[in-house]
Amino acid sequence: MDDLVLKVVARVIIPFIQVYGLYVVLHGHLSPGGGFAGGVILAGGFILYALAYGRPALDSLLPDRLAALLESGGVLWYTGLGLVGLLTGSAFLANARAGFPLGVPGRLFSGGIVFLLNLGIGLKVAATISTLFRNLQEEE
Amino acid sequence: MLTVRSLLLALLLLSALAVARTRDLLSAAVIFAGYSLIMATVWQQLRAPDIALAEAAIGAGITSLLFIVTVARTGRYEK
Amino acid sequence: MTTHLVVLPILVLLVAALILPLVREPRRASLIGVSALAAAFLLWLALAFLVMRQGAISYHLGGWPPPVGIEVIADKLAVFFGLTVFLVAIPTAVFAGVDMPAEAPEPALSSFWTLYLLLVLSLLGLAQAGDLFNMYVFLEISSLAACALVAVVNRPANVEAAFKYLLLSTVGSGCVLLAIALLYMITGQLNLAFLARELEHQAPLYPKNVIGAGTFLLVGLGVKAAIFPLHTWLPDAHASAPSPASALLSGLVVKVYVVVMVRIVWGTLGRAFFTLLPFKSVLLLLATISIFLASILAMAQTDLKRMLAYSTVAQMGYIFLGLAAGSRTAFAGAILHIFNHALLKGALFLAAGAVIWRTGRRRLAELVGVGHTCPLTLSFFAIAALGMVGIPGTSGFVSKWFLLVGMLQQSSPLLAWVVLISSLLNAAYYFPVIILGFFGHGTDNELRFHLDRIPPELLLPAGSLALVSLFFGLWPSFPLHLAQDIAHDFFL
Amino acid sequence: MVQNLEYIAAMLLYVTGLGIMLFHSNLIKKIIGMNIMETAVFLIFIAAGYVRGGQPPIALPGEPLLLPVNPLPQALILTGLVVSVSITAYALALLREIYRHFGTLDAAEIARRKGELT
Repeated sequence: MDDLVLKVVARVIIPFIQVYGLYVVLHGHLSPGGGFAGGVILAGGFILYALAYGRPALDSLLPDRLAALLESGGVLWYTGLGLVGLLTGSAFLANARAGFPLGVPGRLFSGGIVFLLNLGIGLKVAATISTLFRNLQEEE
Repeated sequence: MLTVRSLLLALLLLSALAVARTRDLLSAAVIFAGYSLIMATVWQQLRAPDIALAEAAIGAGITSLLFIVTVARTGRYEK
Repeated sequence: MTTHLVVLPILVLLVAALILPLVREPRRASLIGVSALAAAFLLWLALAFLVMRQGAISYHLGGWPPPVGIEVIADKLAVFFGLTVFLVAIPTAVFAGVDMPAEAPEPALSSFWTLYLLLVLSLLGLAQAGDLFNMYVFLEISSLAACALVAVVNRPANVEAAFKYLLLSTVGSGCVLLAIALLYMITGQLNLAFLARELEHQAPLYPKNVIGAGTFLLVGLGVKAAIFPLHTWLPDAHASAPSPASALLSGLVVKVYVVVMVRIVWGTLGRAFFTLLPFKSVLLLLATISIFLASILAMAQTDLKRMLAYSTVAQMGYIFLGLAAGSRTAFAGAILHIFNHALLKGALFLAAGAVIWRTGRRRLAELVGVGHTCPLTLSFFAIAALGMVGIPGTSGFVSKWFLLVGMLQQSSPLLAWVVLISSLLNAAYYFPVIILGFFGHGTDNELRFHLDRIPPELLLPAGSLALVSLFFGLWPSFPLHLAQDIAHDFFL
Repeated sequence: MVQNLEYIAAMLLYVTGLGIMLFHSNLIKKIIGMNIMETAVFLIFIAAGYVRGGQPPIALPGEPLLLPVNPLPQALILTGLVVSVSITAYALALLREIYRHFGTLDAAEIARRKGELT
């Protein structure tokens, strides 16, 4: 895996992939996509990085421990946000009823809880898919 | 409109059959990636952009990649 | 605040399951696992108390009412199955804390606990799901977690069995999803209560959709619940899995699909469904074949856990037989048998696991005389085995008695004979193990009688399950009344 | 008729996927077949929620949705897609271990070697 063309192309493309992935994650409540699709695109960027620059490069960028933390943390974040609704006397995963500001429809910071939920899911999915790829590709 | 849809569905079927026919697992994985891409277009035609995006990222991207990585480690041809 | 009890047990388990991958130390992981289960159990007891006093509770996620929102329900069926889950899962977790380090390498251990809690929470979720959407999600979680538990030990037999299980149960989920699609097509609803209401008008107009949905539902859930032609994955998976996982899979996982079937078919699809297709007759036929075939195959086994796995297929047959027999008494008997068989099979697998832990042997021929080395464990095994056969005084007798009475009320003596003869078959494979275990002369000369040198963490769970099942055999009123109430709510 | 087109295609795909699962002994092929089967089910579901001439179920400010297609099946299928990718990934991880233990991915060959093991 020591291909100059691949490396150069990857260096140009990866930032675009990551920005697009983040865009899809953050605009989940406004346009098609959301935490899951965006997370997969983000992970795609990581995987391309690993393919072009080798596994050790990815390992130093996203260590196993960090990936595990993100995987658990993403869903814990989701559950925690859901619990806010429960604690404020509404229901689990309540949105406006739990006091989350809904904002102006169509703006980035709107939709209350949905925006935050997507963020957690996006991080979790990106970490999980990268881990999946790493486990499958692992050298013996 | 109708022709586009029937064409896409026919392509879908053709690629599924091609996966069944080929004995080369690597090309089966690649054809499957194409299958997913056509599927994503079909989702778009059925006004399901969320699924289209997910299918393109997952089916054509990640799943095929995982298949190829596995094929690379386990042998390319079906007996 | 009290209504939040409906979702709290699942949330407690979910949070614990997510924290566990971050815990490196195996002893601490097992401690977290057991205490999360205990906390969830206490919450579930409070919920059960509430439901018994004021009837079913419906909870709307996010405050959105159905049909748009996700509905979680706690009715008697959910409470009943949830109690069964905890009664089996907690002793098994204690057992696993000591047994798993002996069976699995260190890195697999923390994932074991995550999977264990995920499996338990998916079982609760399936019992509580009020709409098909939710049900499908938990169905997939449960089958993935169950497959992963089989392969937590990386031996050739395990990996192969897990793969077969995964493939078949995915086909099963696909069939269930297809059934959901067919129902959705004609009703436009996914919430069970709304679907039932809508279906009353639509079913006569679109009989083909209903027939298709029923067939795919039977195949899909049949694969997962291991009914006759679709049971082939079960013996491999349940026999090769580590013992605590076997107890959970055999005791609880296959049964949750019966609960799902009761909720969808009896609770939702209703009378129109039974008039449109011969669901009950097909189920009766398959159940009868299941019982006989699996009993005969169990006799032919040479491996202890494989024998127990085949016995599970046979016992699932009883449950389906009771559901489909068309009598309310038999229906209650079948529901009760879910509870009884879960406890008994849990006790059997844990006792078998303890014996394997102590002696390292699992072939029946090598287990002759094992009662000299592990008398207490084998006694617990014997108590549970007697319950399986249905000896009066054990819990298995109560549920079989209700099955029998139900069949006779329905004036179908043929089915009653099925129950009676198959009980003899059960005896034919359980008794030799016990008799040879206590009175046979083993290959080694360890004839000196001494108490089991088995840590209490292994002995107590098996013992408590066996004794609890004995208790509910002698005083069955609590689970029995609950089962009769469920039969009253759901029987058609 | 227009909608039936999707149903017919989905049925054919379902059969093709099932055929690949049943008649190919290579395990990777079986997983691909499984995936095709699942997408066929998804296709039926989405086609059931499709409205002729409908719009995507996404509300934009200032533009009222006149005729949105039903979003409920789309949410369910998105979940199904997530599940199917996790199952595929897990199955492939299992395949790797199977290959390590048995040295082959041919179902018949694995059954033979398993017989030798016991």
